Amino acid sequence: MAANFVYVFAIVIAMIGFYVVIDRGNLLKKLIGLNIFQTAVFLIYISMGKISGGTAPILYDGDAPFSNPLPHVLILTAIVVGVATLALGLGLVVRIKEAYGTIEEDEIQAQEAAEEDGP
Amino acid sequence: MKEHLILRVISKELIPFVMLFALYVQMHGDYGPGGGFQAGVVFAAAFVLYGLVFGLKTLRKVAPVAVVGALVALGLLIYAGTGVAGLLLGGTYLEYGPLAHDPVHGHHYGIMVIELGVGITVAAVMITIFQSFAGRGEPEQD
Amino acid sequence: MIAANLPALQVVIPLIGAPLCMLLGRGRIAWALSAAATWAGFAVAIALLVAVIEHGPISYTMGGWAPPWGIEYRVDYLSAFVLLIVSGIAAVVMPYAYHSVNSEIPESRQRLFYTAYLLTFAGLLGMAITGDAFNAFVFMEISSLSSYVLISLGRSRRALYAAFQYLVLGTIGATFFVIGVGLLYMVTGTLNMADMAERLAAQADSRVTLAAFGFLVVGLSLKLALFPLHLWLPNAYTYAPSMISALLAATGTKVMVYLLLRFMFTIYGGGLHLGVAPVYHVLMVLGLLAAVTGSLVAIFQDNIKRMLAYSSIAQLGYMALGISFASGTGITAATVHLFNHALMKGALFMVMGSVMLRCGGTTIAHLRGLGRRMPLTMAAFVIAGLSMIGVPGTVGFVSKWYLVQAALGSGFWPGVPVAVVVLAASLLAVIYIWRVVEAAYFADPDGGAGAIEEATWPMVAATWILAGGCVVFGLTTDLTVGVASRVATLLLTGAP
Amino acid sequence: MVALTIVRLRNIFAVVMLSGIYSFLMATTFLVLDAVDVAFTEAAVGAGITTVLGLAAMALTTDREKIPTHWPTLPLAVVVVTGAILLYAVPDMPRFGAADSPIHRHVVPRYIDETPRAIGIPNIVTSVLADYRGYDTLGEVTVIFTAGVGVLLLLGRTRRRPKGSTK
Repeated sequence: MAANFVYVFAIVIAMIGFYVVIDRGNLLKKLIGLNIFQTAVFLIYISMGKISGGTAPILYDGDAPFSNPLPHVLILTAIVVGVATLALGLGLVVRIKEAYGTIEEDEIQAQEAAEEDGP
Repeated sequence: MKEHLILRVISKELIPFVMLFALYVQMHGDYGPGGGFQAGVVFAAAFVLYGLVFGLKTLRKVAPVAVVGALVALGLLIYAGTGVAGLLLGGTYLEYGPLAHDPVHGHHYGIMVIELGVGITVAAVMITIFQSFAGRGEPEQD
Repeated sequence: MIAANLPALQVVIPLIGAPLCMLLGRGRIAWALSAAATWAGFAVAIALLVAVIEHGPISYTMGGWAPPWGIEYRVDYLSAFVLLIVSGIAAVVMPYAYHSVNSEIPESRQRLFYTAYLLTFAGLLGMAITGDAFNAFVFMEISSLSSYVLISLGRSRRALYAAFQYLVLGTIGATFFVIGVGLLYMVTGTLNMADMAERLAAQADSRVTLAAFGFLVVGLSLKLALFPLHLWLPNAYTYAPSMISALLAATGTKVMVYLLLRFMFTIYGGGLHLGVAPVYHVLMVLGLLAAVTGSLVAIFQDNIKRMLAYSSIAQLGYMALGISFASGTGITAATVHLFNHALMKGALFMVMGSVMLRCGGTTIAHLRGLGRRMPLTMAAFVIAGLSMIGVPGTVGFVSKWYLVQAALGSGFWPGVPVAVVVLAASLLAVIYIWRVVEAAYFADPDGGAGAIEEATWPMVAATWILAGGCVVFGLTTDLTVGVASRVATLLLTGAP
Repeated sequence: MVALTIVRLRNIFAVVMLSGIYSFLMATTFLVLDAVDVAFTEAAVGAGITTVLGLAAMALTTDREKIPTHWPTLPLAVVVVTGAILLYAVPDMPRFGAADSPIHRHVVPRYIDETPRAIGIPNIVTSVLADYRGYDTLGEVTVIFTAGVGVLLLLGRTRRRPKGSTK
């Protein structure tokens, strides 16, 4: 367990982010939580690629082992996906603010419930 | 921020260098860290800085929404088109080998072209996003 | 050359169509371009299915790199079948879309609307065809991101909030999926699904393998709206533009079911040797709960689109139930239901789109007396509705027949009680479908609105293709059940 | 630490800023773990774009968060269970930094051996990204493209240009 403390660390951060997503009512903060959650998952991927004493996977003279490039590639893609999601989410938040006048989950739900009871 | 003379002068000096750095990152992705995506982001940052300092209207003149939108699509087309080129030349989709007589060169060209596609799309999307968000903040004027 | 590259073309055609549509799509061109791309995709899917039936599974290497180094496209019975469902529904939706979209989306946005539509299409196809676990995630996000946008374009402001909820939950699901894939990669060192399956055997007792299984199942269940992780679905389907509701309800969650089948059976080989049998029990219980609560809640809905959305949750419960038996008949039932449910739900949501076009809303009140004013459209609703209930002669009956068979095949306990619950849930379907029929045929119209007429002919025709399909494939089951049972053999034994 | 503070703080401005710092710290961590490309991207995206976007969205909405009125039993339970499953897997994970774990022995060695010969560029990350797994990157660009289309659809202005005018 001790050798794998990096994973434990990443998991704890991931769970903090996850908690923010599912518990917080502020839509903006939810998105930031999502971001934290995802970045921590990226850390898990990157950690598994590390080789002790290794170097970055760019070929130079020298014979130190290379850290594993594949997780790096995957995470580059995942970061991009993450920022795309974030941009869309923020766009939605802005529109929600314009439509409802608030970005608090419970207030939006209250407004929707009121609509349903009304005509 | 239009009245801050110092800011305007400094950013005017700065922006070409930011763009130059972006191009360096774009071209140098084969050798060091970096590549199309990072270059696109840095390149877009130059435009964002310009927009912040000189105002959205000026930015729209330099980078009209329609042109940027077309570039968004163009980048993806370059990438996907490279794949089709490999296909037409007798390889499978996205196979770079057939692109040149020497397969190694083919791979090198292929990577350069698709990185260019990545860079264009990423930069254009980032500018689009900035323009859209900033455009929401100010009252409709035109 | 075209024949050899079919698997690539399947996804690349809509993928290139999207930026082209954005560049060139003015007015009708956007529609025409996406229709052309969709129909081409459908043709490719048919050709692929034929090729698979004749020559067995196809493997295609992207960039010419042999798996597991490069990304492999792998088409076997299951993926060819799902590709056919997705592209078939999309192809039928296109003629329907023209008028429906014109009435619901401002003209200035239609260009981007169709661009996003093509992206969703490409993403769904990409997920179904790829043989690479991480590539599946990338295409999952393409289809999800574009569908969030499409849903948010619904007319009511609630569409925005619905899309946001979907975005948050969908991203959590996708992130769980990424964790699962990452853990699998950690122990196997590969991302290619077939390679993964082979190497996983040596890691069967690792806790990492088990945890990965958990994350994959939960993540995908969230994406496919398995009860109780379905909270995003009703609002998303209710407030999305009509055409998008029809497309997503018929195909979106199906592809997630496909991925679930892929991971549970192709990669984990059923996973029973790993001691994950409890997962199947949980799946069974959740499937039953979904079938019952989904149907129950559906009965009390005033908005018919929302009612259909809850009914979808129930139907997804049936699929989960089929999977949970982990037997040949069970998987046949689940697979065949993928196809059948796509037909009927597509038809039902299309009817609601027509009603939306003519009456401006889809609540029970809007439907009063429509049986006489839109006779063709409502007749399609009745047929698809009967199928939803499971009346013999329709596709719904075929699915339930195999489901009940699978239940009874699993022994008296839990077989018989499960079969009884399935039949009871079908009775609930009778009630909610009947409410609509009653309003449409036996209630007097609310005076005044005399101008309501049949929807435009392409919309009616498209609706009837699917409604007709409910009957045709209900009577001749060679194609659907034939392929589905081969899928079951493939998944359970690994043999093609 | 930073992450924890984000949970506590109610001022969105501070939260956005802190999440920028968090990304920066993450980027540093990636650098330490030899992932130079990823570190560069995370710094540019996480600390740069995300912060700018977050601030822009905040400017358009609000910068205060309401104080929650309920005690978060269910979310907390979900989080604890999820975390527990992950922690349960940790002891069986390959040892951190070990050179002989499966991911280093399978698939990847070929990338490292072959890249200089077959592709002719020194950065293996680029060669895997753009060539071996080039199709993933095509998907990635499509995702970005989707985001662009989506933001235009959501926030773009609907100015009608007269018909026939071209760009």
